[in-house]
Amino acid sequence: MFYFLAAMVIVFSILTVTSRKVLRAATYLLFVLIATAAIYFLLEYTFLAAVQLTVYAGGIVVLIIFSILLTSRLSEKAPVASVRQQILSALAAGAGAVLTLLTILKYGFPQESVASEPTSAVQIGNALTSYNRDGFALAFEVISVLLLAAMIGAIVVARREKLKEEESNKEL
Amino acid sequence: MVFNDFLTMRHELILVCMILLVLIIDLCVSKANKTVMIPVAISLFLIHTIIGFLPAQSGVLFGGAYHSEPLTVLMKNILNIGVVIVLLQSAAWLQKEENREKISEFFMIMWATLTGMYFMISSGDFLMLYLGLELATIPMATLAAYVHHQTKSAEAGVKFILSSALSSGILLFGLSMIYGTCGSMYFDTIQTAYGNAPLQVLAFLFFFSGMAFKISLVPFHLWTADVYEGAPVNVTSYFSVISKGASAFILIIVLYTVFHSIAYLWKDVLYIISIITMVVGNLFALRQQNLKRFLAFSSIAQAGFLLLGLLGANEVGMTATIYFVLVYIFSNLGAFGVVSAIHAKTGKENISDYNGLYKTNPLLSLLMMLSMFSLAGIPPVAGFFGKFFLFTSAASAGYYWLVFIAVLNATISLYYYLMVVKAMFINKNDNPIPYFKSDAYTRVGLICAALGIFVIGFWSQIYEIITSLAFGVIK
Amino acid sequence: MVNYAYTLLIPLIPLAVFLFLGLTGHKYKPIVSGIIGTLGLGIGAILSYATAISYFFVNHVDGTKLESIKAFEIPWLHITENLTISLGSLIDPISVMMLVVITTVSLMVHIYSIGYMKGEKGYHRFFAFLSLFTFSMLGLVMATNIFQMYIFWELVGLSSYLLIGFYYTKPSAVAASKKAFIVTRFADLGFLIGILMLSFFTQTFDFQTLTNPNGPAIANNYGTGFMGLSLITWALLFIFMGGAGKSAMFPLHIWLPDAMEGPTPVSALIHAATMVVAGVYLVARLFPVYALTGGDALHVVAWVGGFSSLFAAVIACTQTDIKRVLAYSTMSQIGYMMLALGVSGYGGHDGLGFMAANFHLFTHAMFKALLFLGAGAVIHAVHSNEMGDMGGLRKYLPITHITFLIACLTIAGVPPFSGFWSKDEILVAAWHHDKVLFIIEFLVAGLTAFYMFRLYYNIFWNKDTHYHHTPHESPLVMTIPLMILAFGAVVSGFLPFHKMVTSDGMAIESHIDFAVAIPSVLIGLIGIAVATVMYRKPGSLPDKIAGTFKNFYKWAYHKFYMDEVYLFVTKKIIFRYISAPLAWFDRHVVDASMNGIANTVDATSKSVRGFQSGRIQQYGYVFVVGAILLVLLFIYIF
Amino acid sequence: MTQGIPLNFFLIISTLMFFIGIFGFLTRRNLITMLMSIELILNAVNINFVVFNKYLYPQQLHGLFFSLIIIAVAAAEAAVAIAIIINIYRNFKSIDVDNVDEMKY
Amino acid sequence: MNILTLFVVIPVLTVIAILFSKDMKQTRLISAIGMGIQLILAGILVYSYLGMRKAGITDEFLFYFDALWFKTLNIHYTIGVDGISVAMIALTSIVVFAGVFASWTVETLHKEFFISLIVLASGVFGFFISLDLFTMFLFYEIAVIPMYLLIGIWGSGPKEYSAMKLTLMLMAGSALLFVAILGIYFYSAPAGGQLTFNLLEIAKNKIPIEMQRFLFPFAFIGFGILGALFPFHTWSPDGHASAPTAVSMLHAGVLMKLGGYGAFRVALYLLPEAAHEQAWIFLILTGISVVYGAFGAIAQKDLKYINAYSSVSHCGLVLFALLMLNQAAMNGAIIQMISHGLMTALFFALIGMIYGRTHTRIVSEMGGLMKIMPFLGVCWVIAGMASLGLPGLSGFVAEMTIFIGSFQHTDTFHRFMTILATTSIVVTAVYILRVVGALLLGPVKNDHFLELEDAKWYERLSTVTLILSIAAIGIAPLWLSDMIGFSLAPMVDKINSVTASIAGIF
Repeated sequence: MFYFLAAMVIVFSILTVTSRKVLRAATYLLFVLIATAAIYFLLEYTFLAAVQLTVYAGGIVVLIIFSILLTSRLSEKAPVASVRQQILSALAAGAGAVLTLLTILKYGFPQESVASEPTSAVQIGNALTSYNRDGFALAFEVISVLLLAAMIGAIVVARREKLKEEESNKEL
Repeated sequence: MVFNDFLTMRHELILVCMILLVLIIDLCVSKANKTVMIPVAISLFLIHTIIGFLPAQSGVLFGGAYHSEPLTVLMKNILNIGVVIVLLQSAAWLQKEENREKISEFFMIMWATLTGMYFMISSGDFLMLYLGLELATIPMATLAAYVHHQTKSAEAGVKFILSSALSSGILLFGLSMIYGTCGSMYFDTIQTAYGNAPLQVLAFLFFFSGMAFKISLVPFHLWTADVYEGAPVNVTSYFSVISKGASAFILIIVLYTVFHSIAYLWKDVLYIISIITMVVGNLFALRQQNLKRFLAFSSIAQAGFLLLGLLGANEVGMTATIYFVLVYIFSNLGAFGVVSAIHAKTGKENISDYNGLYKTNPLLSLLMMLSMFSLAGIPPVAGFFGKFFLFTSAASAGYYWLVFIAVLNATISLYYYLMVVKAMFINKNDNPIPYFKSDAYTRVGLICAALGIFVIGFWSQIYEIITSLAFGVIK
Repeated sequence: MVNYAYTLLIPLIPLAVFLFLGLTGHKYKPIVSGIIGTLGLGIGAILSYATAISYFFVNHVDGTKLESIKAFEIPWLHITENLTISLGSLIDPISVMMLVVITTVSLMVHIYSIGYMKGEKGYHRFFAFLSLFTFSMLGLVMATNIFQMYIFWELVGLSSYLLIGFYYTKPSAVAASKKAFIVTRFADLGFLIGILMLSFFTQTFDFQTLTNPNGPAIANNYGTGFMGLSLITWALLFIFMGGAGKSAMFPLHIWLPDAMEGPTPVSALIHAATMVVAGVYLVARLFPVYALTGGDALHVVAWVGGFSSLFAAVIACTQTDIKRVLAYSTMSQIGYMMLALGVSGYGGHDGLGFMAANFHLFTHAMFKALLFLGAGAVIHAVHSNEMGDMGGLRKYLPITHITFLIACLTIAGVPPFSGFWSKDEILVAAWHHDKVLFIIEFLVAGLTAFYMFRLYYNIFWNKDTHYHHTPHESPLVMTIPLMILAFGAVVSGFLPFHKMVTSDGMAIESHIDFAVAIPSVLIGLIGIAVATVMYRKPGSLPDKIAGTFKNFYKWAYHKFYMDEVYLFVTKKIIFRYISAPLAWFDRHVVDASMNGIANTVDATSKSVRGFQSGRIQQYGYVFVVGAILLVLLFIYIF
Repeated sequence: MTQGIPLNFFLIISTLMFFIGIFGFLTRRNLITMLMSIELILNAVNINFVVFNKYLYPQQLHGLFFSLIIIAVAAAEAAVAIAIIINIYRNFKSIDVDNVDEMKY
Repeated sequence: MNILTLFVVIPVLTVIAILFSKDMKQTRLISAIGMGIQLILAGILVYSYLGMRKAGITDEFLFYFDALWFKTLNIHYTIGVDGISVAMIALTSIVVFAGVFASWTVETLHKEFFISLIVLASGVFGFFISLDLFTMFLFYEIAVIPMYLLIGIWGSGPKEYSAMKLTLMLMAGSALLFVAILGIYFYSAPAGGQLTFNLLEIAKNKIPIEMQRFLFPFAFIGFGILGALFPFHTWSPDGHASAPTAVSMLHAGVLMKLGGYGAFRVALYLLPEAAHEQAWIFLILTGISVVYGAFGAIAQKDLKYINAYSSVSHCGLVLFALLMLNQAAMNGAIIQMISHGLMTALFFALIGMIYGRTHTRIVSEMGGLMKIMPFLGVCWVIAGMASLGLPGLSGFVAEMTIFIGSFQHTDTFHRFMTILATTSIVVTAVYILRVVGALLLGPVKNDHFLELEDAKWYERLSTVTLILSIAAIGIAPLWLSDMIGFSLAPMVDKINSVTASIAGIF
């Protein structure tokens, strides 16, 4: 099962990156996101998988598709980068991948204690709101400020003089 | 949350309340007199700065996620002063008709980024650091693209957002590896657990490149020039003064506290990066004609000098760097104050437009000269003391050759700073910028900057305060 | 012991006069400055006579050693512990003798130039410079240490520069003064190096310590050899080079003929009596050191003296400008004195050369000054230097004619006049020392007689040129000095020099050595005869003789092209091949290297410009590559 | 469900995905596809965090929360990025990367 | 208020006063008064200094004043003065006073001109009185920047180029210096002791030898660049040629002495072993710069270039004598600094005045000025004779002390170099007389020179002050050489006591 998901992730991400048609690239991205959500299911992080599905797959990809529709005619192919640049960046990315993989594999991670019960939503809930050591209340507050600021910024930038159909603002 | 907990976190809390307050005021202010927002916002922020200076006891909140020492409070106060001056200088620009209705948004976004920086400075764990970083950068992109109908500003915005996205991606990868190797996001646990396994080195380097992007050190600096040139003048000054200053502060704290154990490593990294940054910063600055781009590259070169301070032993190094950042902030504010004043009146940005400025408005050109000298490190002004202490701290660690290269670079930098001075004083110009009286805000802003440049140098107490505070930080 | 402190006044009075005339002279009428100058000199002369009399006769017991008394000394500058430069006055046989010579000749020239310079512009400036010159010459003579002598040596150089360049509107005068100063300055360099070496080895400047035989200089350190000669000899040679420059000896003589550009009284004072003699005085002053530290230095002095006297005598025969002839005759007479010093030993009888040199110096000062002043009177009357447009002047200028004749006879060495006595002593000394030198000097004596009388006849006899306005006898104020000097030239022969000025202060008995005296008188008379035959009446004889050894005559006439050689050396080598390339080198290489650095920085910034290409992906690419490189560097290399 | 699958496999997948994202960022000529590759990068990092939390430190939920926050931030970032891209579209009439290089040198 | 701090305070007050002055006349007057007070103050200082010495006060530095500035790095504002710095302060005050009068007719932006001139002067005064390396470096840098403005705005000819070149090369020099000062600072205290910038404390303990070997080139070349060391002297001809009169007076007269003084105080006094070891390298360089400068001057056509090259040669002589490391030569070096300072100031003043009248500096275009301007002609001859080294003027005293002093050196290489240096007096004579001959004597070349008038009162005042001081040193040098010698002795003993063994290579 894992291997299938892993293969799916890798193949579709390569496709998103190399496909000529922009819309097709968006769909491949959708598949990648779903595959990652599946991996989370595999790791029993159901809550996270749900969030991933809704926010990422639902929200962001839709947003991207909207922007594609808004900005470029579907039919014409996206121009391909110059060959020289492709080779160079392929080389750089490849070298980086090899390098990091080497270092990661060389690093002996401590023993894997696998047998543990799946985390329940209750745990996540009170961890999210607790103020002490491992709690993330502060992070939670700051995220809200971030989203507010991002929203205001987006409106400022995207606003047209004549109030055309407003860009759909963010979910959540 | 007992009351004095509130007190320790007062900077962030007050600022968030002010953002919301401005949001509400903006609603009830009619479209016509939006400009009334400017005095309101500035006075609000003044109150905030004053409160910031009140003494407050340091403490650790949210179980380590947020810590505030006198040093972090000092840093925040320095940033506050910087922002006050930036706000004063941007008043003239904001009153222009094309961003008449966007005034309150400008304040809100700026203060949001400021809160982001506060959180980054006083973060106790990498999560808060990352969040602060994102809160500081994402709205900044919208600021860069503020004058959206202008192609340059739009381009600056997109360049900034995409490059920062990539850099935060790499930063996150580094953070994940740190988390993987140390098991926890909190600084105090990491500090003890951080060995020098190759993966940890890789993680640190990825993290460092993310941070280097913010301070625009050389390999990661390419976005700086275009974004600075594209963005409106006051946003650029906010960029180069506040955002760079804050990220420098953060780098100091993180390097000295979290990665204290692998100090030998990042000192070598800084050794190489500082040399490259100084050299490249100077080389590029030599040929610039546009003042904003010129100041961009000069700030890159200054960042190179900044790294030198970090090489010193921890207390000495920290103090020297913080002092240098303070001096850097004020000198840049002076320069940007003049540039924004002239830009607001005449829209001219090139050095050649500044020819013969001395004849028409002497005071402005004098301030510009002072800030240029302060950036170059010439004695009467604070820049000299800043550079001197920086190089003393580097020399204390025995990096004589580096100090020599740095001082040579300072001489090369003197060349292009003097080019500006030459333009203003020596070059003849048939239609120089006519004499103009800038409004109250800008004048106050310029005077504060000028005062800062002089006072910081001679008044030795400032350096003493920083030293005393610095000793408390490193556990 | 008589206190000679008042001798300090002798140089100070001319100094005061110089300052007074220099600063405020132009306010008064010209005649006033003339009188002040002469008065000052008069007092100086009286004082020096008094010192001479009291020193040589009044309180000097016959037979005892003439002590050298340090009359006055103040430290001027402390250099190292034992090397201090001090200023003072030293009373010593030769210095007193020189005092007398300088003051008398300078007085005569002052009186003479009141008349000669009447109507000249810058009259007061002339007298100011004259008293400056006298001050520096007196200072030089009375120096207690070698450094004080060097100080006044330079001042003498300066005043001769100012005086030669008096008519500063004439480019030739300017060039001549510049040449004089630079050549003497070059010689002073040698003098300075000599002083440095001397002071390094003997650790003292003071003459008294230097010259006393068993003092540090002479006693211990002429052993350390360096290229054959001992170091002390090298020092002495360098010092002699300084002296040779000032006294216009052979290699450094080129400035003397050009120095005639200055007014004639100046040449009379400087180029006859005082400055040129300074070299001789220097060697005389250091004579014990020269003599007792292995005679090679003296040997060089002798030969240089001999050669220059012969060389000058030959050229003098061919010159047409009367002042140039006198200049060369001075050079040859100085050569005589140098030779005399060269051949002399130290102490007792073989110190005869030293005594003879000083005696000749004394007499030469008298009659050469007379010759110059006479020539001045002639030029004043005829307004031209060339022999060609003179002739038959004996009718118009009787006094000048008689005094000129006396002077010619003295210089030719005719017995009753003083010239004979001093030249004879030199020939005797030369005879005892080195036969070859004797023969040279013998020849020179003849040549001297010949060219002097050639000059005499050309001016006063020869063809009676008619003058568009008849030359009138010069006024009394000019003729009186001529007469006094003529009297001096005659009488000074009989002064008992051998008792007064000797190498070691002890008197030596002197007698006429007939074996040498008679041939020298004979050669003199022959010289005169040949000159009368050729020049008594205008005729073609001289041109015919000149025709026989044609090119030699042309060479001699052009001063053996020495000037051209020097000009070539200075103009071509120093200017074109050293300083011009040096300046070019400085402008293009050293300067260019500095600009080069700036240009390379500029060029690199231009070339690296492309880096900032504006494309986001390029930025991203550099970002990623930078991160990877960092990782690579720090994991796998460090 | 998950025993038997070693930690390293996950890491390999996430690093590969990470570097594919970077490759995509560097080569794609369209601004929005660059945005997509950024999403890829962020997902890769998410996997990293989750996997580390699951395998190495199951007691506390740092990794989980971190990925949650990354998702939120990614959302905000995407929103702002698209707003700016639309602004670019309005100014440049095309969102091709190459004509966005008006400012250089 | 310590008399020494007055030296820095008075210029600042004058600058403030100038700010408020209305027209040119007032600015001139104020700056003249200011610098006049400065001159009187210098006189009082010299007088009281000699008085104290006579009264037998033997501690090295008088008027000692110490105020803490930066506690952490132990930087103090310590000032004190000994014989040498008193002489230098006197020189600076005279030259500045004359400089103010020489620039009496500056029209454009006159206020800014006098302000930057006085700031330059205050920088130099500060340098001479300070004993703390930090304050010394601070004042050194203050003195450099007004130069750029002065030459850039009021200069002539390729003024921007030469102003930029001058400033950059001097700043590069200060870069070298900076490293040296830091190096000395970090080795200034015995293990664990309190690090200090104070000159006296540093001199007390020995800086390790290999550190000295590393720092000495930095320190000496750093100061050498200002003192016109051979390869780094190229800024001096251009800088002086295009600088206005007062600036080149001040610069050649005083700033180049900063180099010599600093080299002695910092490089030789604090790093004695390295000084002994590396002396011979720099000896060759300075020897070249002496002869090179002199020959260079012969080939120049422009008056200012001639004087610039002659200052290169004279300042080279100063460094040359300093490297001899014996009492007499160093004494001569300092006298030479003073005498050359006065001479070059006089020369540049005269060149400025002549240029003001004939509007050309090319020697060949001018001639026969002696008749037209007798006063200036005579002053020119005096200045020429002084720089020639004529007895009775200061040039002679300095050069002779140097030559005799350096000839006393035991090792033959040094003596050979001295002889090489002495040849410079002949070459100097050549180019001085060439200029005097071409400029003053000879017939008047172009006739409209005829109606030029002679020096006005302020020009006479400035030249006379300089000539009087040159003559004073020339005629009675004893008071000066004793004053300097007295405070030089302890320093020289410290330098020589250290390494009797390494006396030189040969």
